[in-house]
Amino acid sequence: MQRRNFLRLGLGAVVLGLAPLSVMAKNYREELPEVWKIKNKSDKPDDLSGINEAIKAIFGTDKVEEGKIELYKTPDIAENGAVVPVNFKTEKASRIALLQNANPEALVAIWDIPELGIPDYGVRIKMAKTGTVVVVAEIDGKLYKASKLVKVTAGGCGG
Amino acid sequence: MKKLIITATALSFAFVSANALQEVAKIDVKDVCKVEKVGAPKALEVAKKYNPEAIKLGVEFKRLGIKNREYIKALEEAIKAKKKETVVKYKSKGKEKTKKFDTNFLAERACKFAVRALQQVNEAEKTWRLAVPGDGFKY
Amino acid sequence: MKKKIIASMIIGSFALLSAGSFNAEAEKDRKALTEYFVKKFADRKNASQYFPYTPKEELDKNFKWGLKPEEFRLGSYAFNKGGRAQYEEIIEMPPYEDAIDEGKELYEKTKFKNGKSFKDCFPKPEIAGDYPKYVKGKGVETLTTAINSCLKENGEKPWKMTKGKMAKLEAYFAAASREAGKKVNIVIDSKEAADAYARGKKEYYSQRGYLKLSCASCHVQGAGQRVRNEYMSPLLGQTTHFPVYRLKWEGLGTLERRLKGCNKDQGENPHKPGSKWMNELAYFMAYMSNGLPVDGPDVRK
Amino acid sequence: MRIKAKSKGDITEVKAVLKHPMLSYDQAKAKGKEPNFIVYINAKVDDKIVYEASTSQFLSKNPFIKFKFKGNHKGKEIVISWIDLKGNKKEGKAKIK
Repeated sequence: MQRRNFLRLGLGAVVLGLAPLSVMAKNYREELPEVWKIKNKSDKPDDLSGINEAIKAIFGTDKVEEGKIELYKTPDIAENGAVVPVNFKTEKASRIALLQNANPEALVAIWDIPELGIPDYGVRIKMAKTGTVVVVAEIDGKLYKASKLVKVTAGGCGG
Repeated sequence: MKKLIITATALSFAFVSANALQEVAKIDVKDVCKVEKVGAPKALEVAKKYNPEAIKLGVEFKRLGIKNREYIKALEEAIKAKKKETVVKYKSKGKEKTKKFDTNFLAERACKFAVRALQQVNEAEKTWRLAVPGDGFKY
Repeated sequence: MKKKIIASMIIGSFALLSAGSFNAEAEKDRKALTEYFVKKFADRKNASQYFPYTPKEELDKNFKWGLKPEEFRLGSYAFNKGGRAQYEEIIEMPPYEDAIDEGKELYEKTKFKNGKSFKDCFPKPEIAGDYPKYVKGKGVETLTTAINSCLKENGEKPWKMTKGKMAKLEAYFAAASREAGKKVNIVIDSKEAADAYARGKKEYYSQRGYLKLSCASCHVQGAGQRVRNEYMSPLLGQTTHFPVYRLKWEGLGTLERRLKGCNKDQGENPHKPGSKWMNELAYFMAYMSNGLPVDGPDVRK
Repeated sequence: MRIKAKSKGDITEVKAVLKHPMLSYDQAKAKGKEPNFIVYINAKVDDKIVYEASTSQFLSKNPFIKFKFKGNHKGKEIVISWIDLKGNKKEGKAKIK
């Protein structure tokens, strides 16, 4: 059903398998349906076990080095957990995944970086509580990450 | 000039019996609302007497999403039925909700809320200008 | 004490009579309030006098000092750097833009059953800075109650005063006012209007609710202090940017919606939107921002 | 859908807001509704993909995306499309300034 809709968009054929750099459209909801279900394991903001499990499921390894990718304009204290701005950039990457341990499941999004893509992206995410945001980039077949603790409190007075 | 003073005074008393405000000025909530001493029914009587005046003045208290009139209504039933627990029914964002309280505790709260609401009106008469930059508030 | 109050009222009314202008007290209040806030946020050096409970590190790192009066339209984002950065991120693509378009539709396309339209009540949309207004025989009208008066006078049902269509139409009025460079322009030109202002002022500074807080406790003396994770915004500039898209609401709301929330937080059964109490409170509040640019709609926590 | 796209020098920058309630499983349960959220987004210029994301329930309501890609594409059209969990799809277009 989803696939049919997807084709109707006229995006061309879906590439099966895990080609590292996709020239054609790739929907990870279909490619890797199980990774979206990986749970965070505890309430602790520094427990990254669920995140690491998801990283392994997406990239095939959880060997990740710090660096080469940067999280920026991502708050220390969120104005509101429903709208947390997250920005990240790296010089080049084939794939990037954004994860956190502030919600029941760990994975937020996966980007395939197209040929013309410049991996300097921003999104706004939901965080149900204080937690760590992790961004992982696949660069020349290796994984690099950046992480940041974002504090979330019940936001806003009155009404 | 006189008229101005009269209007100012009349405003705050217009819709409420000045008596209630004068009465509460002499009341010590720790006496009249102390359930240990006066018992829950007496405390409720005090709440029932003054809360309607607070409503008229637009100063009724509300806590945990529950208006004092809702505390009082639930207390009336609980005290009549001699129940140790009072179940308060109230509305929050259009939804019917309930919350349980110890009856004695709640009677004291409802009483204090009713009296304090009116006492604060009296106090504000004397204090409000002290908070106004340029009037009584030095900065 | 009482003597002092009476004395100051007498002085106040003398000034009123001799100047022949009914806004003398309001003007004096506005100037003092502005001066107070400018002083309070002037620099780090005097900060501990105004913010005795705020950790030093926070004053060093998270506060912007040297604020000009116009900057207070940003509320707590005027001084709170961390919040300001997120605010700026969000208004890169503000979540209220659709509401402005929908509000414009409501203004231009709504036809009343009697054939008239909003344009008959409000010939121009750039009117957000002119409200609340004292209307002879009616009392204070906020933009919200004025819109409902328009509906009722034309045989239509009034709208909900806190959100939805009301907030959208106001978003359009505010955006049009901002685009036209309009400023807050609250008029007090009669004895009745001055009395309404005085009542609003008194309510603003009166402690109420089980928490015994006045509006001023948080938004004059308390402005800039933090309660849990909430920086309290200054009264100056507070009404300039409504309606507001609040992250907490995930939607747009009117000034009335916000005031109701504030009143509830004081521990009081909140006064109703459209009530005389709320209209007069808003009249006082808006006067304090007289001369500041209209800056709605905007985004807040 | 609101799209702002701008080419400056050799880089094109895009900001977009997609209209969607983004009801997560938890939110849906609390509201007694069915969960639904955008699961896939892409952007194309000249029929070529310039941005591609697979997304989850944890993007905020009315998701905001910001991205960059190579080349000056002034005057061309950018097309952003999305699909949600239930298979609904939407497309938005804007001229690159």
